[in-house]
Amino acid sequence: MKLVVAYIRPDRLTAVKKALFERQIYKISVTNAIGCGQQRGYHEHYRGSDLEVDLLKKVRIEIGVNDAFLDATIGALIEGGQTGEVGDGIIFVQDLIDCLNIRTGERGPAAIG
Amino acid sequence: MKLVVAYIRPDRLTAVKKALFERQIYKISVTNAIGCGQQRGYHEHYRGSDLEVDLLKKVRIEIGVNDAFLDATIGALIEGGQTGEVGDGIIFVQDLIDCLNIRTGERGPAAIG
Amino acid sequence: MKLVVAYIRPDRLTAVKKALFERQIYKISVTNAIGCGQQRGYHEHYRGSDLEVDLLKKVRIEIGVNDAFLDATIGALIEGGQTGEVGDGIIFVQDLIDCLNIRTGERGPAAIG
Amino acid sequence: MLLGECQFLALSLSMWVEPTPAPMPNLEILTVNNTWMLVATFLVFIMHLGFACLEAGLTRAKNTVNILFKNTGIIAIGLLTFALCGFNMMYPGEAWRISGVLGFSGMGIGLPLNYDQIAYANGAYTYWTDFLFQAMFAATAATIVSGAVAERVKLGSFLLFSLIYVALVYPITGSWHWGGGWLKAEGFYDFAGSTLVHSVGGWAALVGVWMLGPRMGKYANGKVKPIMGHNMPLATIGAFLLWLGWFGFNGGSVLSADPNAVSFVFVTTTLAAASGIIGAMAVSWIWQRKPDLSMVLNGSLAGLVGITAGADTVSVVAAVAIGFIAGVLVVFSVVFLDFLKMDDPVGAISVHLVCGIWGTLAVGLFSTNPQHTFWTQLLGVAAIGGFCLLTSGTLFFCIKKVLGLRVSESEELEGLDLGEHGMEAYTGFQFFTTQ
Amino acid sequence: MLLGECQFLALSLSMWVEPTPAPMPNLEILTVNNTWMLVATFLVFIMHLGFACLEAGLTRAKNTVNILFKNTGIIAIGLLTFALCGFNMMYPGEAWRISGVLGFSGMGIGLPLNYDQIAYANGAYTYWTDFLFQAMFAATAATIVSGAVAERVKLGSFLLFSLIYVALVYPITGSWHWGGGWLKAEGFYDFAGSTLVHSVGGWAALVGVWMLGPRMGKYANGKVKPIMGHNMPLATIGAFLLWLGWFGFNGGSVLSADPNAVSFVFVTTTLAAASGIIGAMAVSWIWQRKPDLSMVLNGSLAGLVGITAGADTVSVVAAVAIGFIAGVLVVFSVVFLDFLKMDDPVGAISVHLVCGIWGTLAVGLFSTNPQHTFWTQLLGVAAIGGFCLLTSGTLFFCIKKVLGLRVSESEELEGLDLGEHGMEAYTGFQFFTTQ
Amino acid sequence: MLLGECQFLALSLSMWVEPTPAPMPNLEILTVNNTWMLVATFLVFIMHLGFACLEAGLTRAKNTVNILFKNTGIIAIGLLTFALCGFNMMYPGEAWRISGVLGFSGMGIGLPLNYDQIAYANGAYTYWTDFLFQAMFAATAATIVSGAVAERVKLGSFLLFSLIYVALVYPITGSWHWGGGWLKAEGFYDFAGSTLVHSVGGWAALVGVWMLGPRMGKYANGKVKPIMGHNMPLATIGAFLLWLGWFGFNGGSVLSADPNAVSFVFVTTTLAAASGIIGAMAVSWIWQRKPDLSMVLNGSLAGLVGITAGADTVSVVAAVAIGFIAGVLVVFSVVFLDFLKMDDPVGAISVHLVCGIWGTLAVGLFSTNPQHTFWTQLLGVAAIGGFCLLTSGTLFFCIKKVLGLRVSESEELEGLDLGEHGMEAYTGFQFFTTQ
Ligand SMILES: Nc1ncnc2c1ncn2[C@@H]1O[C@H](COP(=O)(O)OP(=O)(O)O)[C@@H](O)[C@H]1O
Ligand SMILES: Nc1ncnc2c1ncn2[C@@H]1O[C@H](COP(=O)(O)OP(=O)(O)O)[C@@H](O)[C@H]1O
Ligand SMILES: Nc1ncnc2c1ncn2[C@@H]1O[C@H](COP(=O)(O)OP(=O)(O)O)[C@@H](O)[C@H]1O
Repeated sequence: MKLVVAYIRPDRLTAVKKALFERQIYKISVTNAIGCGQQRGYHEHYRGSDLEVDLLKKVRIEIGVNDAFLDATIGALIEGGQTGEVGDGIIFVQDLIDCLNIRTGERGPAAIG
Repeated sequence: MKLVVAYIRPDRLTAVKKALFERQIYKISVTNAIGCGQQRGYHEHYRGSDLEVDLLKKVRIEIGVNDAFLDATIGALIEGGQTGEVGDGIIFVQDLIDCLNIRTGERGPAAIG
Repeated sequence: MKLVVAYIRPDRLTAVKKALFERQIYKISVTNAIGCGQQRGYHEHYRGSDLEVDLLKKVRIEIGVNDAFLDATIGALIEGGQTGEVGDGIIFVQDLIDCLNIRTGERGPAAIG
Repeated sequence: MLLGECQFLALSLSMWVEPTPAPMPNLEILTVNNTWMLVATFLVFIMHLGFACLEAGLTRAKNTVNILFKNTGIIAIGLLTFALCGFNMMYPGEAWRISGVLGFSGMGIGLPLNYDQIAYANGAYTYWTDFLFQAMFAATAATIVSGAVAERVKLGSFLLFSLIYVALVYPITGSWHWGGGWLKAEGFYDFAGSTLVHSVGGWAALVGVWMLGPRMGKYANGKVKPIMGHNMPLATIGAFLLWLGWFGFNGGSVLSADPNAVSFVFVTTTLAAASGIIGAMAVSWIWQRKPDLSMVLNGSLAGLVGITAGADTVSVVAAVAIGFIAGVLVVFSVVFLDFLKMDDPVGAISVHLVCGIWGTLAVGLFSTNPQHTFWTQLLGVAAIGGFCLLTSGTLFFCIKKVLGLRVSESEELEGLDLGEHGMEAYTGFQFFTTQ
Repeated sequence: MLLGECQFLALSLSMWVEPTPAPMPNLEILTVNNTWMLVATFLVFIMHLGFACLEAGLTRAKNTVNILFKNTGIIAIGLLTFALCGFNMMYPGEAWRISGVLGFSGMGIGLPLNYDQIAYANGAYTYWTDFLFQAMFAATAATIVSGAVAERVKLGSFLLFSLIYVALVYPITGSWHWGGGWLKAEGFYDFAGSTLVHSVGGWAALVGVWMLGPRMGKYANGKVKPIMGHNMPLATIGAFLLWLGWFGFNGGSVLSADPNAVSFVFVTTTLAAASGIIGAMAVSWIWQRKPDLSMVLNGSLAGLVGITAGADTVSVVAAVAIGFIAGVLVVFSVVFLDFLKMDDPVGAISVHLVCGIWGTLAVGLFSTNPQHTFWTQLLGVAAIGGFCLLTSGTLFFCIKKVLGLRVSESEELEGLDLGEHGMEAYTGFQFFTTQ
Repeated sequence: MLLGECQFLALSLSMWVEPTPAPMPNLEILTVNNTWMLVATFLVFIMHLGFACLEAGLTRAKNTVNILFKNTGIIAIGLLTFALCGFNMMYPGEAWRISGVLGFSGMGIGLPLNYDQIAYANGAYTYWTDFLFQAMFAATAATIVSGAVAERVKLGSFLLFSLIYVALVYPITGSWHWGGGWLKAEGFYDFAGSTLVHSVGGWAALVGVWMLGPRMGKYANGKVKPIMGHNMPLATIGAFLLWLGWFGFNGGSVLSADPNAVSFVFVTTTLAAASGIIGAMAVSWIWQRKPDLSMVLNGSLAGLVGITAGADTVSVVAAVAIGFIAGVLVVFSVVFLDFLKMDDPVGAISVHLVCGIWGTLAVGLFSTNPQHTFWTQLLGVAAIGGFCLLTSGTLFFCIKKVLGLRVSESEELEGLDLGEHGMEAYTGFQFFTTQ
């Protein structure tokens, strides 16, 4: 089992969700984030002074998948999230040594099946 | 050491905290999240149109524990988080290869003890 | 590759960012969090009653780094985040088995280089 | 002059509060009187926005749409039912069905026969002004209940309750005093409605809170767990708009633009609000160690409700005292109601009922008019209290049996905005929704 | 009296709406009339805050600064251009260039020669009051457009459009009726501006929405994807402040403090707003199953726009009917415009244009004055509609060619607050910015 | 008429601003005058809500409860101390202790002996109106300081400062001009308080800001790091409510309902606000490349403060110019103060002090009354400035020594809402609290 974490542009979330659903990956979790990478920030102006904002709004997606679904998940994230402009984001893949469905108590691959 | 990540219902947070505290697990971190799983979303209505909301509000808990505490942690999460209704959430367990207390600089198991 | 997750005080974020940038670590992601550890909470007062707030505001930083940068990253987090008072936070280090730049499709160490 | 003299002087004011219109009212005086009454009318109108903001601000974000909706609905219901029947029940003129107790002069509004705009109210206001000013008052009474039962009452059930309460109960008790009924004959005095408006709403709030029970999680293991309001600027806007509206509520209750009378009422009203703030601030700061904004806002309203019954008949010093005591009372009352596990999210019972009673009794204690006595005031409080308890109890009980009063547990958890309206108040904002 | 009688009585009111000032106006009557007109002026002023709040509340947080900025800018532009030229075009007096169609009596404002404050308007108001009350109206017309084109229009382009529209188009159409021009001569009647203010704004809103196209993501795959407003309390504050302002908008349009006339207008205005709420609530609850707060707020405004043309000439019962129908209309109109893929984020077209037309025609149907006919009303609607479509179409077209109308896709995505102003409305708050 | 003529005409207006009451004031004229003054009173009242909203909106969410609390407390303190002693110090009548400099006619308020409501102010207002209108002004002066010292001042220390400042300093300087003291004798003119109210508050703000030092993180490494306000809709509501209140602030300062005078003041006030917006918009858009909403809001207030001293004595064109220059000034002043590392979160010094001085001097430049000279105006500015600097400096210094002025660093970091009140303004909302 793998835990896939991706940072994407907020406005690509709908497309990513669609791409995931098309590949039968329905279970995902999403959080709000800000980040900086190669993308340059922008300036805010307030009362005569400038403020450089270098942490831009991103969305963090976390998906626990069985190994068989890993490629599909990554594919969906890229399909939905790619615009080709700086700032598209990153995907991290980690090992998941165990997982548990809180309602049913199922353990392991079945819990995220 | 393990890193336990759980997604639970927002309104179960108090119960989960209580269950954890009873097992002497006091160090936790919580973030806001939205997610979808087996639980169906709901519809919002606005100015004559419907919007399907399929990402529901969840709370993400992250706990770094020593291996001896892993079962207690999972037990607490299930005790506090389970309602038996669809939407209770999931627990992910990952390996933690190192950890550090920023204030004291303690490393490894001591840092989360 | 490693995934470093740190919880720090919100008001240390600027210092941490600066310390990271000085070490040429430019790619980071940040989320809002609340947490409890050794730090005691505080009381809120509202309409004649007290409420104990034991989850304090923290900021969660997530950084994917190549192994060579791990120590620099940890060093920066400690340099920027340490105040010496209870509540400074914690650093978790995990293995990262793969990573991908969504825009370029680059894989592995190059994606976070 | 010295403070001592000042009371003496203020006492001597009781003279001019007796209406002293020019012997023959003319078009000029009617026009200015009427203009003032219309200004007072729009000031009372804006109190509804005040209530909406205060109630929304002091409750949770997940129930905000519901509260705003209720307040918008109630004003529409209040105005239309008052046009349909309320006005003619409250001011039946000669048309009493049971003398001094129940009157009704027919459905709908329209000019009386042989209407002469100057003669209608002796040059004080026109028929239409008369109706509209009173209609705005009527809607207020129902709105008071809304805050107390917030975050758990079913929308339909609440609107139904309000409709009947404002259409029937408010006009009936109103007719007893302002409509020239039996309480008037008894010598009871309630200048602008500490009892007739605020307590009438407050009693229903009390019954509603009792029938509904507290919000989930408010009282756990014998302890009070405060449920914080979600938007303090909104609550503050609400309290200030209510204060603004009170200039019309009390100032308009002079029922003319009589210069001394209206301006004196402005002074007593304002100073009572100010000292209500100081009273609540003192108690909250000293007793509870932390100065609580929500209490201070309640304090200003407490002072205003307190002075409402006697704004034209008490001295300036008495007004300050009444307001201060009301401000103190409201804090203790909030704590005491929590002790009784009566969960009133916005303090409506403490502000409108407790301080409404206090203000009405205070007329008996402080009035410069010797005809006002404590016992008649108490009689009025008790009579109207009894009637309101009875009617609102019956009403809530019947609605509970037929439609149910309270939303389901899961709806309460996810919030009434999604449950009743399928909408959120702050789309896009992130919340911690653990409560 | 019974409901039946009431209509009869209300019908008989048409008498007193004819101005019946005292034969020789004196300083007293001027002073009170003028005071009322000034009160009406500040009430209309506060409508601009109402618009700002309503529009900001019903759109997304990322465009809030932009909307607030536009509304602040427009009132300044509206007032200054009206002082510079608008007033003298709208009320040219004898200075018609094309008789009854286009007049202009010179730049700037200043007292007429031989000015006598009592004689100026027969004791109703002074020159300065006259100017300012009308100036506040002028600014309103431009503000209406702002909400409809929100979240995608370029700031500079919009301000330029508003400047020209309020400086030229509004005064010209205004002069046709209120300035004593040809529509007045035709017998067209628009008491306070259902057509002259609200539709004039509404037509430009229609053209703007059509030229700009919908916001990104509003209509996807042939389905309407609602884009939720971000702050319902703000929207509610906006709607209530608009209602408050309407007491001045309609009440001031009596153009004196005439007691019966002003108070009757208050009653029709208030009851129409209330029944507009009920109308919108009924449709939204029954038809759409969930009672929608934003619709109910629109409903109150719909009722207000609807009654504006005939507030002084229809009976109370007719006012309630006009308001109710407007409330129903507004909901259907919002849905219908979405069906046409006309994306109006705040419902400005439905409220101001659709109900403005309805209100104007309703005068032909319900007026107690037999001289008002449906066909003259229709003529006025059509003439002004045609002129507004033509001028706003030309204007928007030219601006589109020269400056561009719409912000870039990426600016629309990140929000106009950052794009146009480099600022955020809610710094520190966390949002989900997926939309 | 042409723009040139217009100035000529406006110049000729200086005649009628001389009070021209009917020879024998009667009850009618008293009633309408008094009604207007009461309307003005509630308008000035609502300015306090305006200040609360503006200040809260332009600062951070973590200090919002504190700001709202301060503003609620100040109005109570201001009103009560003015009743206790301020009114009798500011308007000592004959009771000067040091002729023209310090007067006091006793504690408390109450009707003067042989009070006759018509004779009291020659038919302009009653005793009670007189008191309350002035009391609302008094509270305003203290409120101005609140915004400038926000986000770091200790609650108790600030309230203590306000109490003394409003109880003693404001009435003393006020007595010099409005109370008939020495500045009046010198020919100094300040119609509604550019200096007497706004600068009096502004000087104290200056001293407060200087003594407190900037907020943590505002000036780092020689650069200005803007600390964004958290709620722009709230700030906009505040600015518009202040503008609304100004109709009463300036319009009421005519001290009667004199039709020409009040309406002329309305026009100058409104147009100055509008051109203040344009001035600030122009500078902010051209110079700073991005049109800044907070500057434009400040611009409207700048125009209003600027016109306050001469609203009744300058021509319409001059009013527009004064407002425009004020709007330009305010932007430069904000930037200049930041250059001096004087940290004024809401721009109170720039708006109230800088534009207050400008407005007062502008009377010397633009007044149509030849008796107003630049040098007397400067004298007034200097005299009052000196006195305010001295007294507020002493006061702040003493309070600093005894109680401390500034909260601890850790309290500033976590916010004064938690530190002083143990409360949050927006419970449940999620914030990024890195600043
Ligand atoms: N090494 C990393 N660690 C943590 N977050 C990262 C890392 N690299 C990228 N991110 C996240 O991805 C977002 C986009 O990265 P960026 O480098 O701007 O995109 P791109 O690779 O398309 O140029 C960042 O804002 C950040 O949130
Ligand atoms: N495989 C997964 N990856 C990421 N998040 C998940 C996964 N499975 C569940 N979740 C999280 O758990 C929440 C509840 O899941 P759900 O399937 O609805 O619960 P249940 O298993 O009780 O039916 C989801 O909203 C989501 O946030
Ligand atoms: N074992 C842990 N698991 C998850 N989060 C932790 C853990 N330990 C610390 N944290 C996070 O770090 C924050 C600070 O921890 P705390 O123990 O108060 O700091 P310190 O070690 O400096 O006393 C906590 O609020 C929590 O968010």
